Amino acid sequence: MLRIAQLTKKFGRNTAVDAASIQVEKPAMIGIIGRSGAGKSTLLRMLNRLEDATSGSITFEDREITGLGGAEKRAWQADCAMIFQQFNLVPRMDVVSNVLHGTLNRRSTVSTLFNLYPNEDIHRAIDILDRLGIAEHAPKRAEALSGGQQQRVAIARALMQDPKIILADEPIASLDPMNAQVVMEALRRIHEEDGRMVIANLHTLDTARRYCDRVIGMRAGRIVFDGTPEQLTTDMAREIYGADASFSEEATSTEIGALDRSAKAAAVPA
Amino acid sequence: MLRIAQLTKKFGRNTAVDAASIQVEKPAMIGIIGRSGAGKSTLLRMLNRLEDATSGSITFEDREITGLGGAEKRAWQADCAMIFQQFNLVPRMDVVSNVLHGTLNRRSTVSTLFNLYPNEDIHRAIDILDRLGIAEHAPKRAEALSGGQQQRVAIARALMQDPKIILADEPIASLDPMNAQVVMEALRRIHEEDGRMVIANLHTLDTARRYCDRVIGMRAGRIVFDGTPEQLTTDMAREIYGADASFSEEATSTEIGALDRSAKAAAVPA
Amino acid sequence: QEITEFRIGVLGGENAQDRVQSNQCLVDYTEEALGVPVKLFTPADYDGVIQGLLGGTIDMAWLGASGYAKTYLEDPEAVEPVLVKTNLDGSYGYYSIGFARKDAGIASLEDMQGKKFGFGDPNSTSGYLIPSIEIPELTGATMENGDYFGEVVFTGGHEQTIVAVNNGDVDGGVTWADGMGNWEDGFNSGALRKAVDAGLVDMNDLVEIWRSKPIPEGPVVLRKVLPEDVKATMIELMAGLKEKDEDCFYGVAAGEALGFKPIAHDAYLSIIAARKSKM
Amino acid sequence: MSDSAKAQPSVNVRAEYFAQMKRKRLYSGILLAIFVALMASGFMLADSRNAGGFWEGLHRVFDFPKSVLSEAWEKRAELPGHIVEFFPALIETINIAAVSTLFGALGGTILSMLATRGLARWPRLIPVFRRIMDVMRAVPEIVIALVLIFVLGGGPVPAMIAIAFHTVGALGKLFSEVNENASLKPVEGLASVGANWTQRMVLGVMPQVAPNYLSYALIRFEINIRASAILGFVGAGGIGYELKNAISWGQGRYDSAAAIFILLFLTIVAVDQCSSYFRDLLTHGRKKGEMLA
Amino acid sequence: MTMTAEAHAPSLKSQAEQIFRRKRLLAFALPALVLVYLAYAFFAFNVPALLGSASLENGQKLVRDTYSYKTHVTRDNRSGEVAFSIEGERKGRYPEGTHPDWVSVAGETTVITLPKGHEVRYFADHVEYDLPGYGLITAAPGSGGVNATFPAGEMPEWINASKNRVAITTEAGRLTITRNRTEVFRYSTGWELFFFTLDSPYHGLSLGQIVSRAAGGEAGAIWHDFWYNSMWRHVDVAWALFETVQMAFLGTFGAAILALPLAFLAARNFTPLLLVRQAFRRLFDLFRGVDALIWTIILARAFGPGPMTGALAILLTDTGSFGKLFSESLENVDEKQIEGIRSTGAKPVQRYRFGVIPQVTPVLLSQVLYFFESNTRSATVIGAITGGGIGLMLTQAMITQKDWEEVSYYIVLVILMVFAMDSFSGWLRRRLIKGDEGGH
Ligand SMILES: Nc1ncnc2c1ncn2[C@@H]1O[C@H](COP(=O)(O)OP(=O)(O)OP(=O)(O)O)[C@@H](O)[C@H]1O
Ligand SMILES: Nc1ncnc2c1ncn2[C@@H]1O[C@H](COP(=O)(O)OP(=O)(O)OP(=O)(O)O)[C@@H](O)[C@H]1O
Ligand SMILES: [Mg+2]
Ligand SMILES: [Mg+2]
Repeated sequence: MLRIAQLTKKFGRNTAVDAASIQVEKPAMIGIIGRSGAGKSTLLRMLNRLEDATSGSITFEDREITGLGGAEKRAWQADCAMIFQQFNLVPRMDVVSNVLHGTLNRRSTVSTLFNLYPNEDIHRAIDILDRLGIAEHAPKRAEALSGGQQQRVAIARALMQDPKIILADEPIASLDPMNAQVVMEALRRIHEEDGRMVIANLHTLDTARRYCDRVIGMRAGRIVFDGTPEQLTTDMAREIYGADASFSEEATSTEIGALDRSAKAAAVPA
Repeated sequence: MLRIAQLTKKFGRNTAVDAASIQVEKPAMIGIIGRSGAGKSTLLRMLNRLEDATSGSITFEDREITGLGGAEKRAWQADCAMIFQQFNLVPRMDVVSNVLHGTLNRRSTVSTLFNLYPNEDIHRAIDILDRLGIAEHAPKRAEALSGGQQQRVAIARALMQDPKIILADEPIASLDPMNAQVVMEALRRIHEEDGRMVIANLHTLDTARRYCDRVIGMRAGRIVFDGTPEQLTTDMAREIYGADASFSEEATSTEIGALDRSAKAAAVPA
Repeated sequence: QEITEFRIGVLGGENAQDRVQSNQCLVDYTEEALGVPVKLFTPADYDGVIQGLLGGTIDMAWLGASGYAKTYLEDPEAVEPVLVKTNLDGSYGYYSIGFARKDAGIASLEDMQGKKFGFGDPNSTSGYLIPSIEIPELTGATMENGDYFGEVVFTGGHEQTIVAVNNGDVDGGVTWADGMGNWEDGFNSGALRKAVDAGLVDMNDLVEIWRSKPIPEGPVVLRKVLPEDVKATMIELMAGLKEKDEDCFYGVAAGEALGFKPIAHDAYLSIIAARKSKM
Repeated sequence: MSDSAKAQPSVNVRAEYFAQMKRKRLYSGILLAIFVALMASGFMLADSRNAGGFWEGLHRVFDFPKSVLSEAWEKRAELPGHIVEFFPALIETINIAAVSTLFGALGGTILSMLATRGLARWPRLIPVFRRIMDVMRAVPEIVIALVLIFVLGGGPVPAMIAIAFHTVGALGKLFSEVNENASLKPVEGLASVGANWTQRMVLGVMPQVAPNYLSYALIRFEINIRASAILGFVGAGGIGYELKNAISWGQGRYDSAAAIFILLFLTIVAVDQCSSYFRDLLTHGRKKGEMLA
Repeated sequence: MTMTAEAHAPSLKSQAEQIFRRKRLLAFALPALVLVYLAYAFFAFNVPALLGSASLENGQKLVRDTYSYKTHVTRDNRSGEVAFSIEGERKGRYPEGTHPDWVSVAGETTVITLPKGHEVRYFADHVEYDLPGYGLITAAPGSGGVNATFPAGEMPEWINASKNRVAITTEAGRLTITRNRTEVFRYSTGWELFFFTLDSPYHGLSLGQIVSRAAGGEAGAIWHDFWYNSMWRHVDVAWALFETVQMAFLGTFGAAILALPLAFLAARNFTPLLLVRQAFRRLFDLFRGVDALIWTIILARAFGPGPMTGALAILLTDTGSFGKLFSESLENVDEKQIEGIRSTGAKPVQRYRFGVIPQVTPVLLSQVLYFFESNTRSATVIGAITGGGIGLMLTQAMITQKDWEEVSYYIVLVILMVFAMDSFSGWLRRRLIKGDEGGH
């Protein structure tokens, strides 16, 4: 259903994404890993059309995505929700309004400017917040919430879009391990229960292993690995992260279990 | 030479310094310790006449200080340099100008207003900076220097006053351990080489022990200890700091050595 | 006593720049005659010149009759009238002309009842003082808003009145003219003539609805405290200007005229009385 | 400390410092000299080009206020009547300022969004919109007002349009400075759901910048009241028109003039105080506001 | 997810609906309030009447006049003399015996060629206007009237004829005939005589010729003829521009110099005496509240018209503004620096000089420069009232309502001037505040 072919993005002379090709036939939960600057964010932003590709193509359900413009582009964006590392909510607005922003593309501009959202949308927003376990924060301002809660609001906004794909750009990078787990589990559940495709940039190997059906590894803009989590050996990981022999998987971990482990590991030698 | 008798300062109903009496017969390096709010700063500020005493007297070389006013008061301030925790330099002016501010009392107002200092003053300022090891920063703006360097500029300004007493109000409280050591050593050297009296408020016991000939302990405005560092037992320190049994000397330390020690101490039990 | 400089004020009615230029020759002659630097000032309105005379910052000016009256009433010792411009026929009067747009169906003052009426500058004789006294005599009502006219406004000056009437912003207004020559030319001289010459209005579109009794031309005044010899020199210079330099005279007098001839305070008593009645 | 240590490094330092000091003294000396020369010669030139000199005029400064006040005092019984009489004109002046501030703020908001990097609808046109704002800011209100008086006739509308025009430029510049400090994250968040430009601006940017906008608009309102009074002076209605007529008639109407002075002064002071109170509330009281919300 | 959450969802929903009802109300109420106010203003300003009377024609005339000029060909019907002058002004008059090249003179007959094939002919006893596509109009002005005859048919609206006056306005030009005078206006594009007037030997020369003449030693004369051009008076305009900037400069910086010491007296931390402080604050309010406009009127009596009066008016108003701003900045100074200076035994003046001035300079300077820039604009307006600077020229040129090309010339200059001051003060601000000189 999603077909990315030879997708390339250049910033000046710097090639952020270099002829990336990915094919996805049925909704899956896909993790993209790679070190900082590998081009993960750029790839996702091109998928959502926040960034224009330099060359290559994206096809979704036999529709060319890269060439869309204006209203069609925005319609595609509505179909393809995006979740950001920094949540990118409107901090001074309340949580429900933030979730309702997921419907902006469907509603007329004037009605959204005057907060004329239909009641069923408001109800659905609350239901989604409820599903993510943060319904009681609905009337608060987004900025009053903790990071994990804000990220769940962002997921709620994404769900509100009723999207075919959910893109998540390092959704847990600014969260503490506890919140990270809640957010990743929410994403997994959405994938499983609603059958939506989820593509998440992750900067830790074990998260990708634990939650994803398929892992894509990027290095310097190129896709260097594409397979199941099981196929992802430590050697492969070293290759992706360009790390030397001292590479330790735990060093990149944010899992609570892993932390406990590493804390113990650090404590013992002292 | 310096005689403080029943010196008291009240702020409203709050007595900051309560009938403090100190006698110093010959130039010494004196440390005043005590917890926050004990009245250390107020005592020093009264000595420099930045603050007026409520009652009591200060006599220096048989001259009554508390009653001085106008030009005489300023002349005394010139004789009694003060160093502050926050350096209190003029950040937008260059280092040498800041040092030259030490001569303001001696020079005519008009010439100083136009930054017209005699050349020998400028030479002396650079010599003093050289002595403190920061001559190469002479042309820079004060704000461009690190904290430790700024504090040495402040000391240079104090030396420029050619004072009989140097008062230092927590001179190392805003500095990292490395810089703290440099600054304390500079003060000690000034005391030893020039034979000037130095009175320093210090918030750590070990610094006082290490650099001072005499330690005065204050608590709630009263002087509760006055003796040599050797006489300052841990019990005495507990009394000064009003600390309970869990009081640990290292907790107040900024010495590099002490830090190493405490780091090790923390590491071992893990 | 001596003077160190001599300052001439010139009233509005023309571009500041044009005023400076038409009077530049006068400045040169004065400089030559008095032997001191001469400065020319072109304040924005009548009041600017009057304030200058009162404050002693302007030594000579050619005022309107009402302006002279104002100056006199504020400080009788400030200035004295010395000369007046005489028309080619030897008279020294002009008229306040009430006019309106023809297509508005207004042909007389009666038609103006309930309509909007425009004065010029409050210090103008023909643009305010005289009509504000003579028109109520005809209408038997005051010039208050709503009494006879629906609304009475100040447009700010003769030029503005003409444009306002022509545009229909006000239904009728007053301005000055020498009353000679033909209506269709906008008379021989005056504000209407200037507007016609500039192509701003077409006299076919306008009608005269009222005309005042002759109004004495405003005097050239000198500050009273000036030394006598300075005053004498200036009077002589102005009076002889036409013989001395025809072109210069045309510029200073703002048009064709017979010349400047002496006048005294008494000629303005009626205007002063009129102005006083408005206070 | 030791003699040898003392000699070496400080020689260079000294030379360097003296050189720098000389340079600085020279620069600040030149700067000061230029400034003083400009001030002094400017003063003398202005003095000589003025009709009355500064020193001769100084003792007459109170002449005019004195004649106004003495007449107003004589006719003090009529003052309240005059104040009532001129109140509608004052209302007109305030209306001109208020309407033009409203339009100016609206236009300024749109232009500033179009001219801010990251928000602009057409990023390539940013310099164009900036120039437009600069030009709008540069044209003095009086110019536009007089042109419009010619076309539209006298009255409040030309003044309103003129002031609004200028306000668009002035507020646009200030607003775009505010915009530059706004976080782009919410905007990007909205872009990712397919929101169009208007929605991004109104829902993503406005909540962040509104308090600052409001604060600037209040200052502008204050300035615009003055501007509309001045424009009245050249024929655009309102209190300035009444003032000009009273003042230029002179003696006999100084009591009206005094009443207008009082009205204008009180209004300006009142608006000034109100606006600084509200601005304080907006900038400092924001924290409190957040907690309440 | 859980049962309990499910249970309280309905109440949350109604709560959310309520929130949105409130938000909608607010979202509508605010614009509605504004709209109601604007509607009120619409009628208070009497906009409908205004729209009715707005004269688009005036607008067009104005716009056209900004880039074009007219040459008058005037015949005195009594003496028979024909004169040519640009804009009908004496200083734009063609010297005796010369005329524009689109006119031919042969004895009593003058033929004026207008664009689009129109032609006007003055004869000894009558005038003809040959209008292609309409016909021939003839008129014999005399003491009995204009006596015009028009081609048969209805009179077009561009002819305004009465017994004594006929005015014909076409796109090619304009003809008016009265008993006394016959006059043709021919419009041409450009700012007439912008460089040289007709009496200058350099009029009509090309740039190349001028340059070569200048190189030949006539540069001074050329410059003189241009600079003292009697039509445009470039020298006076330059002076006026200069005067305007000068008013802003003297006013702003004079105010800054005055306000600085006074601000100390109004700052809480430098003047503990409440009475003194309040007195100065009220004084500042007074200076600010009495607008520059009113100051101008008051001062004009004492100092007469001219730039000094304008500068003083700006100075007084800004002393009020600066006093307030400066004292606010002074209240925010960092006490530590002052205390540092004080502890050395420095005298009070020295304390201010080294403890206060270096920290406030950048803030104050940027405020002053900001005012300087905006005062350049205000000075234009003040000049219009006090009688000085470009403002006076501009308003006078506008009020007399001819010479719109001069108006546009002045407007362009004013905008350029404000622009220049804007960039200059911005540049200075960056230089002084970033540069090292700030501390001195
Ligand atoms: N807007 C941009 N302009 C110029 N270069 C960019 C831009 N965005 C990204 N880049 C560059 O493109 C490359 C890939 O960046 P990208 O953000 O996609 O990496 P990433 O894998 O998401 O890294 P991180 O883990 O740090 O987010 C980097 O070299 C980056 O500097
Ligand atoms: N200017 C002042 N006005 C009112 N109270 C003051 C003032 N300065 C100090 N005090 C009070 O006097 C008491 C002593 O303060 P002081 O600053 O001398 O203590 P300190 O020993 O220097 O403490 P620290 O270690 O925090 O600097 C404190 O209770 C303080 O709150
Ligand atoms: Mg990234
Ligand atoms: Mg302290």
